[in-house]
Amino acid sequence: MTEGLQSARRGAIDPHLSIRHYDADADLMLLHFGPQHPSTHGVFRMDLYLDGEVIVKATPFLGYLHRGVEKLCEKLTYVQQTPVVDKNDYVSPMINEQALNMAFEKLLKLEVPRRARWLRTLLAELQRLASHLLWLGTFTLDLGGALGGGSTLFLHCFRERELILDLFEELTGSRFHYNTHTIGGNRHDLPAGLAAKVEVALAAIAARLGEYEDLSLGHAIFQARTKGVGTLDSDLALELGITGPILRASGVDHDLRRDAPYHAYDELTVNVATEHAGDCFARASVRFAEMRESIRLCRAVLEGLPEGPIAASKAVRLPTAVKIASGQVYVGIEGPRGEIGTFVIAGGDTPTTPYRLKIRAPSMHALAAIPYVMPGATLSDAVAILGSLDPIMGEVDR
Amino acid sequence: MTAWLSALSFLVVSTLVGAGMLVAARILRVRARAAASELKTRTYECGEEPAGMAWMQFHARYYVVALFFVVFDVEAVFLFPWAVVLRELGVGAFIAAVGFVLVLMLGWLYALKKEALQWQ
Amino acid sequence: MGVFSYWIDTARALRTTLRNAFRPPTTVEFPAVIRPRAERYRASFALVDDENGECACVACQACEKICPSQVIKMKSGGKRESPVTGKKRAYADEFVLDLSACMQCELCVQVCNNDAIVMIREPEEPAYTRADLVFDMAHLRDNAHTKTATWANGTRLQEMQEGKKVPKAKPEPKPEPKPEPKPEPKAEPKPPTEGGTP
Amino acid sequence: MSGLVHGAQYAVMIVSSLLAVIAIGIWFERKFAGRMQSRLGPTIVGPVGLLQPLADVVKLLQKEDIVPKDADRALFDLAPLLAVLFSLGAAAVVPFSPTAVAADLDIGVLFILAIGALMVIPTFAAGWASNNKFALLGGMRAVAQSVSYAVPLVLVVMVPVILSGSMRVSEIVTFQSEHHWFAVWPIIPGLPAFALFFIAMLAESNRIPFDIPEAESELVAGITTEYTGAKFVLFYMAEYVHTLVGSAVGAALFLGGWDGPFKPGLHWMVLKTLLLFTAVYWVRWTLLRFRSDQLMDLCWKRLVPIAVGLVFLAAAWVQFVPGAR
Amino acid sequence: MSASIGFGFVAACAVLSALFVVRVKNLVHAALWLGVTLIATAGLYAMLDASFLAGVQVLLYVGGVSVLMIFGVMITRKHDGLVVEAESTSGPRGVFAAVGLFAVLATSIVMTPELDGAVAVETVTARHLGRSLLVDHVLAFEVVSLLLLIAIIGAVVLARRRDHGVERKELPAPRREEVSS
Repeated sequence: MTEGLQSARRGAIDPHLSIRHYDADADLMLLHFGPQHPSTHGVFRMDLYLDGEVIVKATPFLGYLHRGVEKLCEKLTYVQQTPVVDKNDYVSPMINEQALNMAFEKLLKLEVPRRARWLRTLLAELQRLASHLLWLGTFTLDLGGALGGGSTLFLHCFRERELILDLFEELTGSRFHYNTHTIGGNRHDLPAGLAAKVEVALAAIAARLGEYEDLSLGHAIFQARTKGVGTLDSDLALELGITGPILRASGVDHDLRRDAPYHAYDELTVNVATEHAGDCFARASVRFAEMRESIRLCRAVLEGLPEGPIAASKAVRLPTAVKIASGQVYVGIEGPRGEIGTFVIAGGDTPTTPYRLKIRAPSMHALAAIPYVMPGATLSDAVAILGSLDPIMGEVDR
Repeated sequence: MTAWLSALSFLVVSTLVGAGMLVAARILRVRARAAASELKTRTYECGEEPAGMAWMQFHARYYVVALFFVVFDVEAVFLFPWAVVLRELGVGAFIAAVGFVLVLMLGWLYALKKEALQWQ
Repeated sequence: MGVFSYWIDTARALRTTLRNAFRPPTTVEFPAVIRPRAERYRASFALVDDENGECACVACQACEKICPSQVIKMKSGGKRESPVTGKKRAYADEFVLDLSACMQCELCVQVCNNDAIVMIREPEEPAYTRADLVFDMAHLRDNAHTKTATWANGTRLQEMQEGKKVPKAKPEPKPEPKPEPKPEPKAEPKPPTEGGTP
Repeated sequence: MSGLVHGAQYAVMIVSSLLAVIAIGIWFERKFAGRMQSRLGPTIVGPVGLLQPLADVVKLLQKEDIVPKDADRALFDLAPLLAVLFSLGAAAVVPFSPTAVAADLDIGVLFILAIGALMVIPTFAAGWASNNKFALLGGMRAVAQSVSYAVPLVLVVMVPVILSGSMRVSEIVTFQSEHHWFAVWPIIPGLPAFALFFIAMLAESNRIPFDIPEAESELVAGITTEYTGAKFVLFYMAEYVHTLVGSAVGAALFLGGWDGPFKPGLHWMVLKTLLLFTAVYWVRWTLLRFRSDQLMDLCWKRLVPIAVGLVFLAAAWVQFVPGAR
Repeated sequence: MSASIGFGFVAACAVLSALFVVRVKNLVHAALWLGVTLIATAGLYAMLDASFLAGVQVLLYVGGVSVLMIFGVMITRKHDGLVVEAESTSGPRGVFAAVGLFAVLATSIVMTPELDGAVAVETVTARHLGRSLLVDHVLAFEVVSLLLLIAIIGAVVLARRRDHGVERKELPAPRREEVSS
């Protein structure tokens, strides 16, 4: 057994030290895991130092999907940015739009009409459901393989996610680039009969969640693969700025929907699911509980959806329609992966473009856990851990 | 002997299937016009420059597993003649084999207790 | 116990997959069958004619300016007499839309005061080269005749946000033509800046 | 000499029908998996996609042959050929009907096990010769796995040998048709032994939940990472052949082979083999995969002692149950 | 006639591959050539109608021992960046030993009186083996189990020494300036 492995076992590997500190003779095998690898969830690379199959040190490398979205937003006017940020977290575009527009609204001190806020709540919860469905699918794909049970659950999840995308298509006309939020409200109102269709889709998904449990969470192999794997304690999670289901799985009861309510969450009760183990299984079960909670919240929103206007101001007719002279603001909301935030400094070259726009991506912080949780795990575990962190490289690299 | 010859010809036919496939591919397959570039024949390592050769040292537990396999296979090989004559020989043979395997399972228990069967 | 839980869980999982095997598949065999698209579904573009059979676009450049990816380029032909009605109106001489860079955000449709540019529901416009995805005016006008337009046009989108009219659920085959010629957009009063501190 | 001719005749018949069954089997698997996943499976090539496997093979045969420059060329080329040989080889001693057996060896069971044990050679050779880290990891995992699961496999295969008192596969089948199928009676060593055989067979043919060597979410494509074209086809084929032959062996040793109600014969053997084959794929498209250490634990800590126990139960049955002789 | 051609072929395979085992520089290749030698030997057994022995030979030696060899090669030393190579340093001595062994064996075969002329070969099946093992040589049968037990214990000790017997260097205290690459 090499020194490095012993240190990894003891949890004594310091990710800030060079591998040479532990492995002076370069006995370990360096394996480039990614960027072109089936289970790195996009283009992401980890340099794994392996002793046999056990990881001694893992170094994440980012930036393969960098597209300069923040810089682009500084060049575009406020009203043009919404469709651009859709592509950040490409699994939950709705939440991106909301986080962005809420920041501008806060700068403008704009009151969003009640119906719009409820509508946004509905969209956010549906999006969270869709996002968690995709996570479950890809996570089991990592555990079970594209030519096996993993892909079965993967396609089942996509089948149900499709129902939600169909709803979004009916509402906004698009399955991905929604561009349905605007500064001060929404651009699209519910078409007639959509509320009933939402009910139908929710019922279908709720009925299938039990099946997913049979194939994943409730199955002994899934439990064997995830329990005690990639344990992240709450102190480290907080120190790394990890939020969302991963933090809640480590035992920190924190959810912006309840703790700093926005949208219609102040009028609804949000039950926050937490686990204490902090391992992959805990993260999975937190997300499962969140799916159930999202279904409940969607139903509650549909029940209490108020009538009224859906936007606070006139529809945009010019790119320069919104002007913000100065000011800076940070708005964070609870996305499917944690706190997704927008920090804006207004008052650039022109009053219609921001001086600086920074997006806080929860996945980025989740990836920061990799050097800490990987050592001591096997190559197979690495895949499970990465899947349970649920990184979306689009928002990590932006 | 005859049966062995049949088995031999079966194996030869099996090989011919594979070889035929390779020959068919030689006829059918596309050939690159230019010589294969360095990039094309580079070992795959997720699109990165491969870090060193793959032929590296493995953990000793692989060896231990193979050792256990050999021991248990030898046991099985001794049991096969016993298995075929069990009907004829009666209780004595049964007890002899039970003793034989129990001694071996003692070794198994020892290995279990000393965690030698632990893969990691 | 451990071993038995594997058997029980596996049996349950096998039952689940078998049950799914007897459900109707959700696949739609795409080129042969095209699943119905929502009436707001937005894919490609069309330039709509007005009631006189002329292109409704007056080259006001509102869409060109709002487009975040700057895929629309147009050239104004200036004001001239309409050969049909004899009244003076503005025309667009050239209108080029690069679909390969478009992200279907619908902002151009929303800002069009003449309801000239609309989106259509058929995305089936594949091309072999990127240049083939750059649509000229003729192609866009042709789309208006041969393909189904979405529910949305500028007026409707604006009205929906401003709450003037409850949006109709029923789609109409063609966008409503605008009877009176639109004034030059430059002349239009600037929309109020929404709450911004100038 | 007559043995050679006889063997060659039957080999051609058996091998060609096995390959035909595999072509249909791949189609069936893809359809079945498709339906389990709410998909349609192949539909385009041929009626209801029946020609899809053929189209795939022809497509793959046309692919350019790329050999990595750091590879061990000779072994790299040899490995797929050996894989096909050793996966097909075990079929030589399997009786598909009372007469359709290529080589009725008196040590048939041992022959099957020996050929199965040889399968580690091409697996390792492919992994090592590619000089690819993923391939080597996959190859080493595969060898360790198949060597481990060979132990319970050898032991459970002994159960029908003890019960029937012969190592000749056709005699085992005959014994079953005269008494009961071993998976049915004696139910206590019989059925668990069959279950264990099924598990070990899944592991030996690297099927989920034991598909460690080509765990594509971890090892990209495992030992086949660097293989293209025809050589990949051979590995792909070997995998299916291995499963099919394993199913046939299971049907012969535990399910009574060609025996069946109404009219015993080839059709029963084919039916049982295909049922087992289907079961493998049903499991494959349902379960997730184990981790390599869990696999080893399962084998050495659970399956081996259970298998030893089953051997003694079978021996005790033969010894002490009146009428078993 | 044909039998002797077959014998010649298989024997040549065995001898040639054995030569390769010794002469090939790549250790993995040597291990695989050893597999060929063992298979050829199994072929010889099969030709002698010793079916059981042939099967055991393949199962145990090719499936087990050559895997053991391969694993032995894979774990023995680090060879990052170079092909495993081994050069025999005792060629002449090896030749001498081989010739000597051959001489002894050949002499004893030639001297054996029963081998004069054809001997009726009785086919030995597993059944015969079983009877002789469990009736005539029960004690040996049991002793074999003790031998295997010792082998298991040896393997366990090997596995454990590898993990715990190695002397550990104390790690120096981490220094912050060694920032990761």
